[in-house]
Amino acid sequence: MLTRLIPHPLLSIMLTFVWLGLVNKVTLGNLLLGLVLGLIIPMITAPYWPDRPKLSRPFTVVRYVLVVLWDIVVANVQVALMILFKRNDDFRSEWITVPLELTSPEAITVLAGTITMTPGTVSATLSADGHAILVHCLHTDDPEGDRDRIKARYERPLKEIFE
Amino acid sequence: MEFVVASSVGALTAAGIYLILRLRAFAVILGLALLSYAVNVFLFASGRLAINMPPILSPYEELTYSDPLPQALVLTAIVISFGMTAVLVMVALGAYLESEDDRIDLEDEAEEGDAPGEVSKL
Amino acid sequence: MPDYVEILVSAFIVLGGIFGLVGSFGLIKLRDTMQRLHGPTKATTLGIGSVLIASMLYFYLVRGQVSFHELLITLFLFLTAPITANFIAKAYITRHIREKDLPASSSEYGWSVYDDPPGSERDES
Amino acid sequence: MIEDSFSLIIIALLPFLGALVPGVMIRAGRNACAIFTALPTALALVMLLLHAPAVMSGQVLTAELEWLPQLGLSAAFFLDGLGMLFAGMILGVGLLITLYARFYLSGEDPMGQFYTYLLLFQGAMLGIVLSDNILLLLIFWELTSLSSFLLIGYWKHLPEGRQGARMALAVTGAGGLAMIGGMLILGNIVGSYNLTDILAAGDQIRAHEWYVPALVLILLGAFTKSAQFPFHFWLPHAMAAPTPVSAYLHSATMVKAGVFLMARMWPALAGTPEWFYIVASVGLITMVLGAVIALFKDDLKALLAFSTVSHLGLLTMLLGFGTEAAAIAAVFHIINHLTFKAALFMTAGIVDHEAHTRDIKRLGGLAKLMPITAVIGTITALSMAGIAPFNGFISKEKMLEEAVHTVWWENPWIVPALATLGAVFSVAYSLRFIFHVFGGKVRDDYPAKPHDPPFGMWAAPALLTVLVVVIGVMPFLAEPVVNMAATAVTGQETNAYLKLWHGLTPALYLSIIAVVVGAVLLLLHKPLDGIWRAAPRPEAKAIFDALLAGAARATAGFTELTHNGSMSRYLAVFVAATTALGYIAWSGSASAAPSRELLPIPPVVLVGWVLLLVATASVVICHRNRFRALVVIGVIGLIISFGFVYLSAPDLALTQISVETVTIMLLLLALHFLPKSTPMESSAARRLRDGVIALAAGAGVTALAYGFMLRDVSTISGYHLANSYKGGGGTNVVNVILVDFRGYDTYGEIIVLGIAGLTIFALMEALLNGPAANKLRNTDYSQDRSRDRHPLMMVIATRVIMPVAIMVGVYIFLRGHNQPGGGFVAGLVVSIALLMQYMASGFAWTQRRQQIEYHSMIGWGVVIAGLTGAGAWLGGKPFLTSGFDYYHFPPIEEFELATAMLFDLGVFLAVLGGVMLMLYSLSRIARYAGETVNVAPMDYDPSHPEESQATEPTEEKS
Amino acid sequence: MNHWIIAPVILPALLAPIIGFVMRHDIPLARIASLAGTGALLAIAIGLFVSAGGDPQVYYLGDWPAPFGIVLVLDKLSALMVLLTAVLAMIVLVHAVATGWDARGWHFHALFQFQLMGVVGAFLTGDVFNLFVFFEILLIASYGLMIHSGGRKRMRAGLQYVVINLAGSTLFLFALGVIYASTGTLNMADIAQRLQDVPEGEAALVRVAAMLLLVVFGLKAALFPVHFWLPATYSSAPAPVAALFAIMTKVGAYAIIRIHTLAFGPGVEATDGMISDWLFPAALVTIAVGAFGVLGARRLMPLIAFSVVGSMGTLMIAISAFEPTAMTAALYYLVHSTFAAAALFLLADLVISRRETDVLSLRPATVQNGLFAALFFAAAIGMAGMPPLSGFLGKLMVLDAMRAPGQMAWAWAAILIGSLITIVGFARAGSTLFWKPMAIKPEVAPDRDEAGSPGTGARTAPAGAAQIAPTMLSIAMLALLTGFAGPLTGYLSDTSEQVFDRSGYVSAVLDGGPVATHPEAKPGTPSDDAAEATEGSYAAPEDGEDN
Amino acid sequence: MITLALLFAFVCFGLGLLFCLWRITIGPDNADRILALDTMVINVIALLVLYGVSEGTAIYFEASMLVAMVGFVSTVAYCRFILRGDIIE
Ligand code: NA
Ligand code: NA
Repeated sequence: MLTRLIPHPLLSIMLTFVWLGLVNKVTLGNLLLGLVLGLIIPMITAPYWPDRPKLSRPFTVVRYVLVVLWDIVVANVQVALMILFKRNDDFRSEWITVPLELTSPEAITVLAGTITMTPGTVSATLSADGHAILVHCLHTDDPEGDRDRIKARYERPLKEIFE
Repeated sequence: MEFVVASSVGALTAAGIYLILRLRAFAVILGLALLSYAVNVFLFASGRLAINMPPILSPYEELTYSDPLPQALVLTAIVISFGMTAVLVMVALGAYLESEDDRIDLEDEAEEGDAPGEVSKL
Repeated sequence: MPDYVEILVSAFIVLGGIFGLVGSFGLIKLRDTMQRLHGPTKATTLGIGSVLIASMLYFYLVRGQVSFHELLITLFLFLTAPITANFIAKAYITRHIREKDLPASSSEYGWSVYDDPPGSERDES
Repeated sequence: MIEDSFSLIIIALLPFLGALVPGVMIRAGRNACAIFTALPTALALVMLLLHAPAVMSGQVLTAELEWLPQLGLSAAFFLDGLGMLFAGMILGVGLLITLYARFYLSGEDPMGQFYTYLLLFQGAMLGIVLSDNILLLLIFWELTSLSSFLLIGYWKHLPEGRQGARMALAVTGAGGLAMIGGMLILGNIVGSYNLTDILAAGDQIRAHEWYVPALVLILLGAFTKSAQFPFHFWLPHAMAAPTPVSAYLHSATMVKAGVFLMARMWPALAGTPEWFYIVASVGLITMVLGAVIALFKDDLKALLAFSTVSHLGLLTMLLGFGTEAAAIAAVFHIINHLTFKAALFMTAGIVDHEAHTRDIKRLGGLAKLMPITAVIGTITALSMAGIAPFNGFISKEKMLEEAVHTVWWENPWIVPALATLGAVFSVAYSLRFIFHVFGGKVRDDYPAKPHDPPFGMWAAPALLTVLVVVIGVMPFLAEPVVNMAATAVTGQETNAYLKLWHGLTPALYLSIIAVVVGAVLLLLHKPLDGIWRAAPRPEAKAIFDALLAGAARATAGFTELTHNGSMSRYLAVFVAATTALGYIAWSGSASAAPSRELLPIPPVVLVGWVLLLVATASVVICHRNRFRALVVIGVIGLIISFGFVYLSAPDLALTQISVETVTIMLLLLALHFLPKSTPMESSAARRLRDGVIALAAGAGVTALAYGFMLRDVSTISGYHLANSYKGGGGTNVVNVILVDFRGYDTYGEIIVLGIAGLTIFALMEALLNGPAANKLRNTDYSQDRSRDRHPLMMVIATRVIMPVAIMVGVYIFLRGHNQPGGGFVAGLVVSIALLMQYMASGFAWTQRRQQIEYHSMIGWGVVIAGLTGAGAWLGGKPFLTSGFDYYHFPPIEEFELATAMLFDLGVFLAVLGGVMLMLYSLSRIARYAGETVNVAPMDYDPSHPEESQATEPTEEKS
Repeated sequence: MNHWIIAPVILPALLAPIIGFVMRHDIPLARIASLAGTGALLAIAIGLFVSAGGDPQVYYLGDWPAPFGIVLVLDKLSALMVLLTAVLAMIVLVHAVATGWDARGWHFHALFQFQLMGVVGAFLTGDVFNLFVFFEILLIASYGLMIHSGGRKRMRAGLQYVVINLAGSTLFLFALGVIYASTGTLNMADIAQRLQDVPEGEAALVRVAAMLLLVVFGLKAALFPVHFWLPATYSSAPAPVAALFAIMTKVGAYAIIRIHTLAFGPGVEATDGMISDWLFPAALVTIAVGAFGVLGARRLMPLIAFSVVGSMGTLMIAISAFEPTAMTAALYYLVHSTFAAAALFLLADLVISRRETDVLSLRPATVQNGLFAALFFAAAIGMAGMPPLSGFLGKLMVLDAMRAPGQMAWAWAAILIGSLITIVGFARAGSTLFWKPMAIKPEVAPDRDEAGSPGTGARTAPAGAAQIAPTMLSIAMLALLTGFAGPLTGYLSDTSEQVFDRSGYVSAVLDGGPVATHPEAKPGTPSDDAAEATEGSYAAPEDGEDN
Repeated sequence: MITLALLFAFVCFGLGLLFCLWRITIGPDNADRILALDTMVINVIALLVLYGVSEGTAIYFEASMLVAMVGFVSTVAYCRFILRGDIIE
């Protein structure tokens, strides 16, 4: 019953914040309206999000987010420097395959996203059965190292969070 | 600034016209798209240009605002030309699917025996 | 307004400008498409990120109005950037890279670009 | 003196009313039909004759009905001597023809039609001779052309009938149109279209500078109608008509219309050298030419036809002389010609009817077989030859007498000589008619065994023959009638003095010469005939046909050349013309001095400018690669939106960017089925031409835009800014204008979207039920594609992004009244959100989870907007009058509700429904292209490996 | 304020969506609704026509004072046009239903109603931009009707129709931009008033606007050299739709009459004489093009289409004089040519559907050959301008009115010769269609009675009363126009008087209506300096509300 | 100082746009063009935000928000066209 009214609580909360962000002003009226919309809209879009991913370990989530943000900053600086000062011939771009233990689509997506946003890597595509990610490295000296780093630094916490 | 806008309108117009003079429907569609950009900016410019005075009345201070009327007109025009473009695209697609190419020209009438009346019936 | 505010805001603005420029520069400097894909998806993200931070700081510190809707744009870009990159990469792969030039997928199914998902009849088309 | 008599109108109307009779009566049998057809004619004749005494005593009866006073056109009729004469002839002969036709027409022929046409024609003729308003006269004039077209073409299965009818229509119709011009000029000169006024203003007309054009135009009408040279050629071909028609139209009435007109206009136009030289000369030529040709015609009707031409020429010539005596002679000969020629036509008809041939060469010796017919034919033919003691003789004497006294271009003998020549030949062909048809010994090779027809058939000609004799022997009996008419023609009292024996006048000598030489000619007919046949002569019909066919071919060529279906050319003409006209208008007057200081150009703007120009250029350059062009279009859209933001039009930016996205998606969807590239087809010269046109237009637009941006103008929008909040309850003036000040525009705008949705839907249905469906099925659209249709990542991202996007849409909608945004943008944003979902999880899967139906969504939108507007009526306010108010329930801060928002909701729904219906339609086409349908949201969900991800074949395809 | 003025727009606007979205699966219901709606429209139109006797009546939408809101103006001219539309619509609709055309594709009735809404709205509006909007409505509806029931040829012709009209709409917007840029207003009356004393400096812009608008409206009115689209379009459209389109060309003519008399009309020195100088020769050529097309046509539908072009030429000649008498003639001819074209297209539909082709070649006689021949004869007479039908009177009036020395000869020659060529063309077509066939089957050559014997190789069932009635009705309209030419012309000359009475129109629009609630901008008196105009004083609300 | 910084940033992103344009015109691959367009979108967003800062108004926020959304959708659409031909299947 409640799941039919509030199919995705997290989404509802997020939407409420989105609303506050949109009106860019926190008032009681806005909060209420945001909550109402935050409840109604997921109800309307529920058919398009049939199953309901469960998130656990909120602290892991926070840690993960912080890690990723930090990596993003670093990544940007590194890549920026590469772009500016590295001669094109010196780039050693590589394709690497990252086999996955994750099965939850949400988790896989987040991982792929993280990979794309972080150092010199872009997740190009998944395998047809979603058991591996094809990653392109802008410049790497040891592909295996990168693969292990990805699995260790990102996939493991995600596995904890989503499964 | 004025010249930038005017010349942009001119460029879009010229390009649009060149494209609608092509022989294929798709080029014509592109041309009409450019033309509608052009005319929208033209119509907008008829209210003269103003920087950072959007016609959103400010509760707090006395301001000068840009002319809102042409903006409203352009909005209407954009919407209408969107509907028109949609129909145009479908008609072009239909014409293509009913015949062998997407030429815009008609073949000679005289040869054609098929007359209104013997068309697909419901 | 106090200097540190000016400095702070200006710094973020300049930072954003630099990263944005670099990202776009990568677009013309780098040699092949996959490499170029790296520039925008990162540098620009940070570029826009710091611009948005600058904006928030500016409105709060200079204008004295709390403004956090810039966060929405950030959120939105972070959500979409990977998807965009992913699509562009696939668009490139399908047209220009043969399956054998890529590492194996290490599972029974090949990369989704070339291989049908499990369940669907494989000998389609 | 003038007297008002309403009965004229009845007389003029009777035939038209009568025209309804045959259609009804035909079912009551042929006799009944004939009788009841005769009735109105007879009635009209009686009513006419009742006026005879008054008219003879010099009265003029008039009757008038208002019709089109603004134009000076009224149903005005008047009856004077001339009108009396002709009306009498028309009705009298009409009666006889009705009788004659009853027996002439075969059982095969639709008699009802015939009589209807006949009466229509009769009415038209009667109208001509009774009209007192030249515009009215014109109407009847053209009506005679039309009704004769029907009568000549009566035997529709005969090609010569159709051609003859068309030729007659073309020639006489053309003359009629010329005459319209002439008559309008007359009316112009006199200041009235009333005939009486015009006839009274003769001097004024003749003195006027427009006299000659008017004269020529009117004479064109008369000559064509009366088959005067060089327009004589149509008459013989009109002989394809049934003989009663020939007898009626081509001897008694229609061909006389021209003569009548000349007589009618005599007081107004005659008496000038122009009149004399044109009319007399044409008449003379026609007379001779007709007579000569008549001699060599073997077809009885052809012979009579050319004789008619010749006699019409004679009449024309007489009227051309312009003297009173000539006028009298003309009037008298009109009567005589009517009597003998009508009788002769009927005779010819009888012969044809009995012997089943009209070919003189196959006839002869009929005198013994059909004595009555022979007598009639002989007497009337002698009269035609102008031999005493028959009426033709007297009028011909008068003609020759006038000819003798006529000097043509200081040359006293040419007119008499030619007139005599004409007389000679008319004697010859008349005698030929007598001897080669009735004379000689009986033959045994007639197509049918001839004998005299039933009384009903020879009664009419017999009656006319009696007249021929009586008038011949006792011409003075005709004097009153002749005077009556001649007075009307000349406009002053005439007294004709008609008698058989004038003593030994030059005319008599000429007559004798004519008879003798004529007889000789007949004896020499065989050799002459040989010469004639050998001699080359222009075949008028061939020339006319060639002309017409040529004209048709030429016009067809011209039309197909200029309207060859080349859109690009049409557009080139359109653009070029517009540019040129615009330039002309612009350069026609000075432009203003700048009154506005220009805005600066910061670097970013410069960049944007470069971007726009380059992008625009590259669209043109790479437009053949259609997809690439679309990408670049995206760039342009982006820049323009940015420009709108920069130039303080945030609402425009929002709309522009979202519309442009949806448009591009539409184009991509369509491009999937279209060729992916445009071939290079037009020549370099062609591209150069287009380039020049395009650049010219572009330059023009630039100049125009720059021109007005340099100046300020006081606009009405000050009011909108001032009243947007007070009166419209919104601070976003653009939005208030859209939903309030100019809500009516917006109402129309969403209706456009609604119609677009409908049209596209209807179009798609038509396509998928037509050949297009097969083409779709038989084309393979799946070449070297990526194998993942619904990638996991996209699906997951969408699950989060779409609700956010919808939230944004709601936000933009709610604040639209006060901040940038509004129903339209909101609608687009939400539809873009839905599109995201469609792209992620595919059409079928999404559609299946789609609760709302797009059709009704559009409907609701339009209806809600409409009803919101109509709601104002309840308050007695006009459509779309808005109301708004502010509400405050603590602790929630004050908020506003406005009817305009309800209206905006209508906009929102219409937009959403419209956009989605369009995409829905396009996607349905893909179903027909044989796309399979997915039953799962994503290609493969690793967390539910057991779920079958199989796709099923599309339902539509089966 | 007379709320009925907007009724003819709102009625179809509310009816169409219901038909299109609610009744779309139920043809009979849709038919009833559509017929009822059109009937109601006709009634309203008659009512408005009657009530339009006096000065122009103005409807201030949204209760905003002119020139700031949009106004509808009901004067004699607009009332006449609305009535004309309604009558034509009724005739065409009955035909479409009786012949089953409406069931050969989707949404016929909804589109039909929308089309009516667009046309009527265009006639009633007093605002140039709103005129554009309603042009678009009637156009996009006409796209749908044009390609109704699809088919290869129709689809391709439809594509051309859409493209050329999109180009036209773009030009319309350019023109409107120039108008706003030079006058700062959109209300027709206000434009007219402001143009009364155009500073010499702005004349150039004003002239350009006038000229561009002329081209725009000329495009709709099939005026040379922008007429090329018409023949293909009309001859490929479903015949009843082509019949309805008879009013579309008139929309263009109406717009020229309205705008170029009110705003750029006589007495405005900025555009003085310019329009006439270009309209007149264009009209002459248009007549020639039409006449040649008629004579050279190989198929029936193009023949009729070209005759329409020719008639527009005649109409435009009369308009180009821009003086009351000629305008009266023009209006009369406008009404006439609408019904003449309708009659021909409707008849063509009956004939073609039985001949199975409109190629003007020899075919066996169809059922009811005699009847069709008679109707064709009548309609052709009407269109070609032969007596006794109204076409002749119309042409006489036009000729009679064209008395300007420079123009008389040209106008008369063009109209008279054009008529001749047209007549000959129709005669050829008619005898090919209806007479020649009698030769093929001699045994049944003369049709004894109009009912047509089955021996004449009837392909399809004879047309029933309901199918023939509309054609006959349109011809009957011609007869009525002839018979009541006097009274009608009386009304029309009042109409053209009113058309040229600029001050009457202006004061009716600008002086009446709700009072402007704002002091510094009174209705009709534009704020005199730009700075003030683009500045709005504004009282701050208690609290800025964000949602 | 902020003004200077803004000017600098404007120039940077402006140049960025030009680089993108360059990439779009020369390609070589359509993927490059789409990438460039996407980058352009982001540059424009940055410019819009900076413009808002320089004018001290939040009124252009919706525009940048919408550009972000719409840019994403159209990029995906372009890519899907290359990948699958039919962008909605
Ligand atoms: Na990115
Ligand atoms: Na875009």
